[in-house]
Amino acid sequence: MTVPVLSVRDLTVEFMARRGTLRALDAISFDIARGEVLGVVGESGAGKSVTGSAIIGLIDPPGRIAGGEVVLSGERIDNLPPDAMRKVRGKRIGMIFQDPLTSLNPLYRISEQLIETIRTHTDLDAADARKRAIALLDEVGIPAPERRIDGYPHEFSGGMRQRVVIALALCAEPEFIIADEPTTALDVSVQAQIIALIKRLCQERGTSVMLVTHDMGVIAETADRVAVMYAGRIVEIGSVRDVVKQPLHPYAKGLMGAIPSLEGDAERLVQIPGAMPRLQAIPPGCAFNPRCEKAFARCHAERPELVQLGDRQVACHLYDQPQSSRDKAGIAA
Amino acid sequence: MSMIPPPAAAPSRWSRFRDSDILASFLKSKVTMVAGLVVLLLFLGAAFSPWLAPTNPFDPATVFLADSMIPPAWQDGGEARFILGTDDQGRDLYSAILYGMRVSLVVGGLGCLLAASIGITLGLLAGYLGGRTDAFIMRIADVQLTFPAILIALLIDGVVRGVFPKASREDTAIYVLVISIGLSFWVQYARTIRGSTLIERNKDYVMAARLVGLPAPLIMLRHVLPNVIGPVLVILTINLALAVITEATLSFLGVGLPATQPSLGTLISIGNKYLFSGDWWIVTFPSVTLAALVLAVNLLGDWLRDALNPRLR
Amino acid sequence: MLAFILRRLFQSLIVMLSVALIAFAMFRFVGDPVNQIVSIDTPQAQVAEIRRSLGLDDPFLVQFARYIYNAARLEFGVSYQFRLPVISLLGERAPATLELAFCSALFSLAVGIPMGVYTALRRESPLAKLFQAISLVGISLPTFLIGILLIYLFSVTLGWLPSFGRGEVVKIGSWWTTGLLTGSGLKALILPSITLGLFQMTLIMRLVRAEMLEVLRADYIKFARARGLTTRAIHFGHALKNTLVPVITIAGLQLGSIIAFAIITETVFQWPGMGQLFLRSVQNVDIPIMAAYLMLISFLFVSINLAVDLLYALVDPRLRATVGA
Amino acid sequence: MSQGPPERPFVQARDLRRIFDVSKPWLNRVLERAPRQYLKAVDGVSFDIRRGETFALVGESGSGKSTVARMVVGLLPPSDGTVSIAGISMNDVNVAQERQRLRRRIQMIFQDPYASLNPRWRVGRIIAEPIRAFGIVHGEADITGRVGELLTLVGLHPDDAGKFPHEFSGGQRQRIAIARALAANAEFIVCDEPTSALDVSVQAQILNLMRDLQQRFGLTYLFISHNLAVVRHMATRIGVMYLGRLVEVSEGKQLFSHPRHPYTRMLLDAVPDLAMVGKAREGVKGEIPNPISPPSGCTFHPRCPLVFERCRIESPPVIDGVACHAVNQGRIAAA
Amino acid sequence: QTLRYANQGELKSLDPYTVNETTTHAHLGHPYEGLIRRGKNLEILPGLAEKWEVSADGLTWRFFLRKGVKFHGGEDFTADDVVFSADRSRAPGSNVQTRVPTGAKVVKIDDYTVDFQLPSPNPILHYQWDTWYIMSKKWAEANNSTQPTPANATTPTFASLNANGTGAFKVESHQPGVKTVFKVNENWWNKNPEHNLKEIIFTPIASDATRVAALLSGEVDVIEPVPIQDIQRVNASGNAQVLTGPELRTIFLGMDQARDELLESSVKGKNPFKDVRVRQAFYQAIDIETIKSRVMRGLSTPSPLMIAPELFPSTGFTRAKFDSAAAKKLLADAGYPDGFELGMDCPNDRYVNDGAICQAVVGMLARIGVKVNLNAQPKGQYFAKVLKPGGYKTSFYLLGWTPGTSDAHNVLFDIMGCRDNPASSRGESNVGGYCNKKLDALTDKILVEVDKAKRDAMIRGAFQLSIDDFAYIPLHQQALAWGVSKKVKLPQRADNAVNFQYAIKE
Ligand SMILES: Nc1ncnc2c1ncn2[C@@H]1O[C@H](COP(=O)(O)OP(=O)(O)OP(=O)(O)O)[C@@H](O)[C@H]1O
Ligand SMILES: Nc1ncnc2c1ncn2[C@@H]1O[C@H](COP(=O)(O)OP(=O)(O)OP(=O)(O)O)[C@@H](O)[C@H]1O
Ligand SMILES: [Mg+2]
Ligand SMILES: [Mg+2]
Ligand code: NI
Repeated sequence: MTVPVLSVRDLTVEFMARRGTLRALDAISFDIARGEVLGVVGESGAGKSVTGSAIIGLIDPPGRIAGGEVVLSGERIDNLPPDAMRKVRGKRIGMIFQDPLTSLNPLYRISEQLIETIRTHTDLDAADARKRAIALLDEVGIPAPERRIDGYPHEFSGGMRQRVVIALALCAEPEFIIADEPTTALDVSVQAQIIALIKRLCQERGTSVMLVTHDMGVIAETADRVAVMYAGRIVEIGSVRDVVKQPLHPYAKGLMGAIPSLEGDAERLVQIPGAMPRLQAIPPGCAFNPRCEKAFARCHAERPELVQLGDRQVACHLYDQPQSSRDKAGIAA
Repeated sequence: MSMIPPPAAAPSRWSRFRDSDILASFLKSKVTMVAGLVVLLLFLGAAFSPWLAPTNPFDPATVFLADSMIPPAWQDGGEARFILGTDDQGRDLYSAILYGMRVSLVVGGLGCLLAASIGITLGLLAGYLGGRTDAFIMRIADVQLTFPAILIALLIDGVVRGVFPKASREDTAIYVLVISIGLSFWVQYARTIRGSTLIERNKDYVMAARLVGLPAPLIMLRHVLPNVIGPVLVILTINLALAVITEATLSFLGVGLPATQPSLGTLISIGNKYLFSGDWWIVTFPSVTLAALVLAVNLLGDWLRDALNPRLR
Repeated sequence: MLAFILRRLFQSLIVMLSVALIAFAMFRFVGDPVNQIVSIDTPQAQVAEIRRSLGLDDPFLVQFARYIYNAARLEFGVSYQFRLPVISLLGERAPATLELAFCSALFSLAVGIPMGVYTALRRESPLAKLFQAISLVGISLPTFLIGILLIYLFSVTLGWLPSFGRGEVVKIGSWWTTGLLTGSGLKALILPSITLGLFQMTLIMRLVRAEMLEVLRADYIKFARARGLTTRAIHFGHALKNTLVPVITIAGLQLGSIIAFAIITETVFQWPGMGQLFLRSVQNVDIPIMAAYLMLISFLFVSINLAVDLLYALVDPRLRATVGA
Repeated sequence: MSQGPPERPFVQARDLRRIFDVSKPWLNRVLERAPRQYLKAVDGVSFDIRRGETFALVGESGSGKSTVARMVVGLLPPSDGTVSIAGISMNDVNVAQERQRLRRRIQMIFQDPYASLNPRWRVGRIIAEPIRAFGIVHGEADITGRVGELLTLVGLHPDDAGKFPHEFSGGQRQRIAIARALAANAEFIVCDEPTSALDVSVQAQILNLMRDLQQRFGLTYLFISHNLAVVRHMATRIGVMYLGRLVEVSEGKQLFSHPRHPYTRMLLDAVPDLAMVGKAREGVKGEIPNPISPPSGCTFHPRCPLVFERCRIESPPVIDGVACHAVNQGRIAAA
Repeated sequence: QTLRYANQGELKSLDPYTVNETTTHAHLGHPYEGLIRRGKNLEILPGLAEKWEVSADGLTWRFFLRKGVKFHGGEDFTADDVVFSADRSRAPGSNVQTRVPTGAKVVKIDDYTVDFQLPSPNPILHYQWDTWYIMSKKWAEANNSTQPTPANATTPTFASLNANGTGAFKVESHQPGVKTVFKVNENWWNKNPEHNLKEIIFTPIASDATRVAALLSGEVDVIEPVPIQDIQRVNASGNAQVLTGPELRTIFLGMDQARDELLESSVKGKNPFKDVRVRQAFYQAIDIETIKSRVMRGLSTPSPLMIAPELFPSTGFTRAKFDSAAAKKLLADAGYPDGFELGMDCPNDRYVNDGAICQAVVGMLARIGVKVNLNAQPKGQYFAKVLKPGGYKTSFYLLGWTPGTSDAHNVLFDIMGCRDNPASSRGESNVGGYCNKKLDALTDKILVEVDKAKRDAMIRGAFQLSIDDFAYIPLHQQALAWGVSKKVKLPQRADNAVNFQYAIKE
């Protein structure tokens, strides 16, 4: 077993709210191997973005990492001093946000933003950095990069901008990229291009990616493994094929069934009743229990831990054998 | 079908307010609470000045010139009757401050209200109707901006006297000030309202209202207005402070309120004359009151702005 | 760009015409100028004659048309009280006002922006809170009182700075006089500039703070941090520049009001500027000066506005497309 | 033409056009000798919707779907062409009275459930607004009763009428919007991307609800989405829009099994699908062109793999539900 | 020595005939001179005329001019200049037209003798000539300034920006309203000047506090006026002191006795001021001593007459006693037991503490039941409202008057004369419209009476008439207050003309 590029252990993030603290992430653990794409899905507010921000160390007050650790290629990074963490950001972990329009500073040329980033992380001089920037733009598929590089963000279309954002994330050739809904703001046709681009880059560079999205289709097509989040917890994590085709966790099942597909002829979509609880009001036991058809007494009382089931892990009392699984829980595949 | 949520009694207004973030953020900030207290005290003082003040400084029959320039009670020559001393006409300064604050607040308040109503109306029209109406109203705003409050007051004051030569200063001064403040402050409201209206009018709930066939004025009034009024509150508080100061400045220029019914500003500009002569109390006490008022109102405005801004919560 | 400027110029012209019309309409009511020309014992026949010769008996529109016609030729008439051409009176005093406005704008920007940035970046620090408290003093006391207090402290008590006037002035070119080149001129500028700029400083500080806080929350700042840029680069490269864009507009508009507010400061410090002249003209019903002053103010205002818009476009590339091209 | 039903279609759009004037100001045009510029947001769109069916419009962003929707409900006057609903023209002045009555039968559900409910109004008042405006029910008690009924209908509780929109989740808000549409006794509901702001699980709830209601009340939907999977799930018939034109109209499932227009094919290709796990697909070329200066001829020609000379010159007519020279000439197999 | 001087008012024009105003005249007294001068105590002294004779019939005045006097520009001063100045001062646009009577002929006898031939005798012909400044004919002609700048001119005449007199100081530079610098005239005919100055720098400082601050900080040597409340402070400062003295201006209250119904009053259908008891009640309601001690800080001289004692002795006249009770009774007798309400107009930037005086009056009248609505306003608006061009639109007002001629006739004619003859200028400044034909008849006799004793008796009679009528309520003569640095010695003149011809600076 090689060292995973990223290893997250019991990561807990809390927000200080007026009435007590909100636990946005509740002891989540997962690993990402080199060159692997981990898809993260889940309802809005499940904690997908917070996970990304916590890994890269950008949780702003009133939030804080309340526990657990983040290990990048064997080095623990969640407790680094701010300046050391800054050097990790961008250089070793790249980040792509959802909205390409607002991610770029409208007042600076593309070239300025690229060169600035490159020079922050490398020793290149201005001219070399510019060459590098042009090469990067070329790599992400911007036609005629020498000409376009001095444009301003507003002169680019949405798809182009997202490519620039990706180029910016790639500047220092990070080993790990967090892509937080990189295609949600884009049109279907452009979305496909961006997904293809991310995939290609991973393959060519061996970069690992954490891909956060709502779109199961994107996950299915891009990811190697997928984690399903619910109310700040990971409820199921496993290979895409398994989780998408045969989800185990009732929530994952519901989620997969709720997606209308281009095939099949379901009259009605599978529907999970109710809505995700607010973080202030997560019920005891399994967070999903109020919406779960299969819920039984234990679900209301005891919180299920992730248990290994073959290739995957599920956090559901339906699947854990109380006596033997505890010790196994949390061991990565 | 999906779950039917359990019946919940609609929370009362008060309990909703109690649970709201606004109250919480108010209670969290000590400064804001102190400011709130100061504002409350000053407002109460102004509102109940006839009961709180030992004398009525606006009634010339009760003001004795012989009592003029008496220093505060604790100083040599001070008299217990006049805690904070008297001014050049023999008015009890403490009473004069209470009454003056009332005048200042009325002028500032009415002026701001006038400004807000003009601004809101024009801003809504400009933002909602757009096109030529918008361009026209915004040009008026430009013209308006070239006349700062002071110039407007000087001019309006002159005009009022020209048009109503019979009217005495006491009758007209308040209107002159209110109109001047109203006319010079409305642009800010109009611009703010217009900005938010431009955003709001394209929102789907306005579309939905149009779909129901509501006429434009009703949509503006019922749908758009409540949603754009928020920032106005903030401007209103800050402008109130500004208006009180403007009134003081105009008194200094001689077009403020009549000296027989001094506002805080008039008191300051009277006291200003006696600054060098050692009669410090005439200028000091009204100034401190004014500064406290303005400061506290501003702090409240700041807080309100932060509290109403969801992004800052 | 040209079209934009032309259009703005045209609008400016309309604005100025309206200002002229409003001002002119109001002047009819501010008092009888002839009273100020004659002395208390001038025979009434002569008064009537003066009134007629000034064209004050003509219908309103005739007077207005005549005024605009003359104004277009830069003829603003002769001051009733000084019997001098208004243009030369204002011209003589314009440098004083403009220098004062410039210095106080400089003061308010130079102090207001750093203070705003500081209070935004170190929101919780005691110094930031102190700055905020101090700055509020600037708006809680009327300007004239602040002026007098400064005079009392720095001129009368300490004797460091002059209490009135412009000090020594040097002539540059044919009409511009400057106090910036002499020691006494610079000293004389300090108190009035602070008095006049205090209010704007507060405003700018608070504006910068609010705007900066807003910008610091923007996605591109978060993205910049995620790229590992230094705090310095983020705060002063990205955040500050984006903050200053809206600040420009407000600051520009404020410059206009600085000039208008100079009326009080000039009165307190006997600054030989246009504001003081205007105030005296109002007292003396010197209509030609009042009218010309208002026109000048509106001219300055619209030019500042235009300049601000152009500057805005220069700073914000998104607007270049709409403004320029 | 596709074989219409014998009775008259419920909604008939004929040759709808909407042109926006996006010219620069007059002075700029004079100085720069630039001509006026027009954006043809919708350029000659015709379709029929039968009573009780769901007609879907798909297409990329900016293709003119919302503009069509707004013209159909009368929020935006068409530059040209006509819409008639239940035989009453939406733009003929002579039938203004009837149109006013028609109004209540047409309602709209918007994309963003956060923006489509007035945040300052209580839910009860929001739902009651059309009831009051159209005078459907009179008397406060009756109105309250009706609002409660509607809330129950969409799966909420009558007590929710006393709350404000922000107290609801996105899915619940969309239900409220649906309740409002039903409050007017609407028969025809235009849904402009009603679920694109929602999570898949919530989307499923809403889509199911919409279907249920359609079956119960015989509603007719004009359903707009750019999510092909959703459209497939909902639609009886589907129109594909590209740059303001309807390039293909087809019966629901048929579009997916036998897409004909190259653009439709491209769109279908681009959709990542659950079933596609691990499969690599051919990339899609290009982005949608600037609608102000659309390409000549067939507007799709710069991105079309089957482009030939004629496409660059001639705009293809809609023949048998498809507007494509290649299809018409049989160069690709029609379904 | 350089003397720096700050005044509340500004030097508006250097043309001595365009502005008729104390401050301007005082300043122009440095570069310009008249045929006569007034000394430190306002006594008439020879100026550019060494002596003068009046013919027996009083119709011809012969002035013998000083020889060897040169203008600053080098021109010789001759009779031509006097004739020219007489014409120019009576030309349209001049504001000093009354200096030389319209009907008078000015005849040059020889280069140094000029005759003034009058249509009627005028014993006080030369009283105002200290401010009728003589200009150079040659200079005016050379510079196209033979006429004063008319109000409607589009360009100023040379003379309004430049001065060419014969006086002790030359104008070095002049920025209207900003700063004027005078340099000593080395070629002055008076070889023994009483001053030791080389230069006078004049700046107007309108703001009271700033002006005092400038004196206290030593930035200026002389200021005028010192606000009376600051006098103590200045005297205590150690480096300056305040010269105080009575001024010639009389401050008084006037009542509208002309209209049949007051413009601004609760009394409708009649004019309470037509009743002498009401006027007397107002008079007696006013506690002049408290005004003196509190408002004027002791710096005023309560006056029984409408003229300053320096101009006409007030011996034998006393003010009606302050007596609220009596006043109230008088009001009741007149039919106003509960008083009434009326408007009062008052300037607030013209006289010393004018606003405060009016407020005090309001308070005092309130105590006899009269509710006064005070309308205190800047002088521009005030004069526009209450004077003739404004239609005397006032019911009750405060005004100050200095007879321009320094003679009682002016008071009797201008502010006490009947306004009933529109053709005559009599009573033009009689805002209240008080009218007593007997007084008018006396006034006319006073004008032509040359015998001083007889004339004085007639004046006394006339004043007594007005006092009996309670025509006006004279208040006081306000005090002059000049702030003078300890380094400067300066005599104070009662006409408030600050002239540095007698100033010595260490
Ligand atoms: N600054 C904050 N203050 C308080 N709570 C926060 C803050 N940021 C996030 N949260 C809470 O953390 C939870 C997780 O948020 P997160 O943004 O990770 O959700 P997400 O899964 O990314 O949702 P989406 O799909 O909408 O992006 C949410 O319930 C949110 O309310
Ligand atoms: N009021 C308007 N003024 C100018 N152009 C407009 C206006 N409304 C729409 N457009 C333009 O018309 C075209 C079609 O817009 P429309 O909103 O109908 O597209 P859409 O298919 O609904 O896109 P989306 O999927 O993004 O909602 C776009 O290019 C748009 O920019
Ligand atoms: Mg997220
Ligand atoms: Mg749309
Ligand atoms: Ni057909």
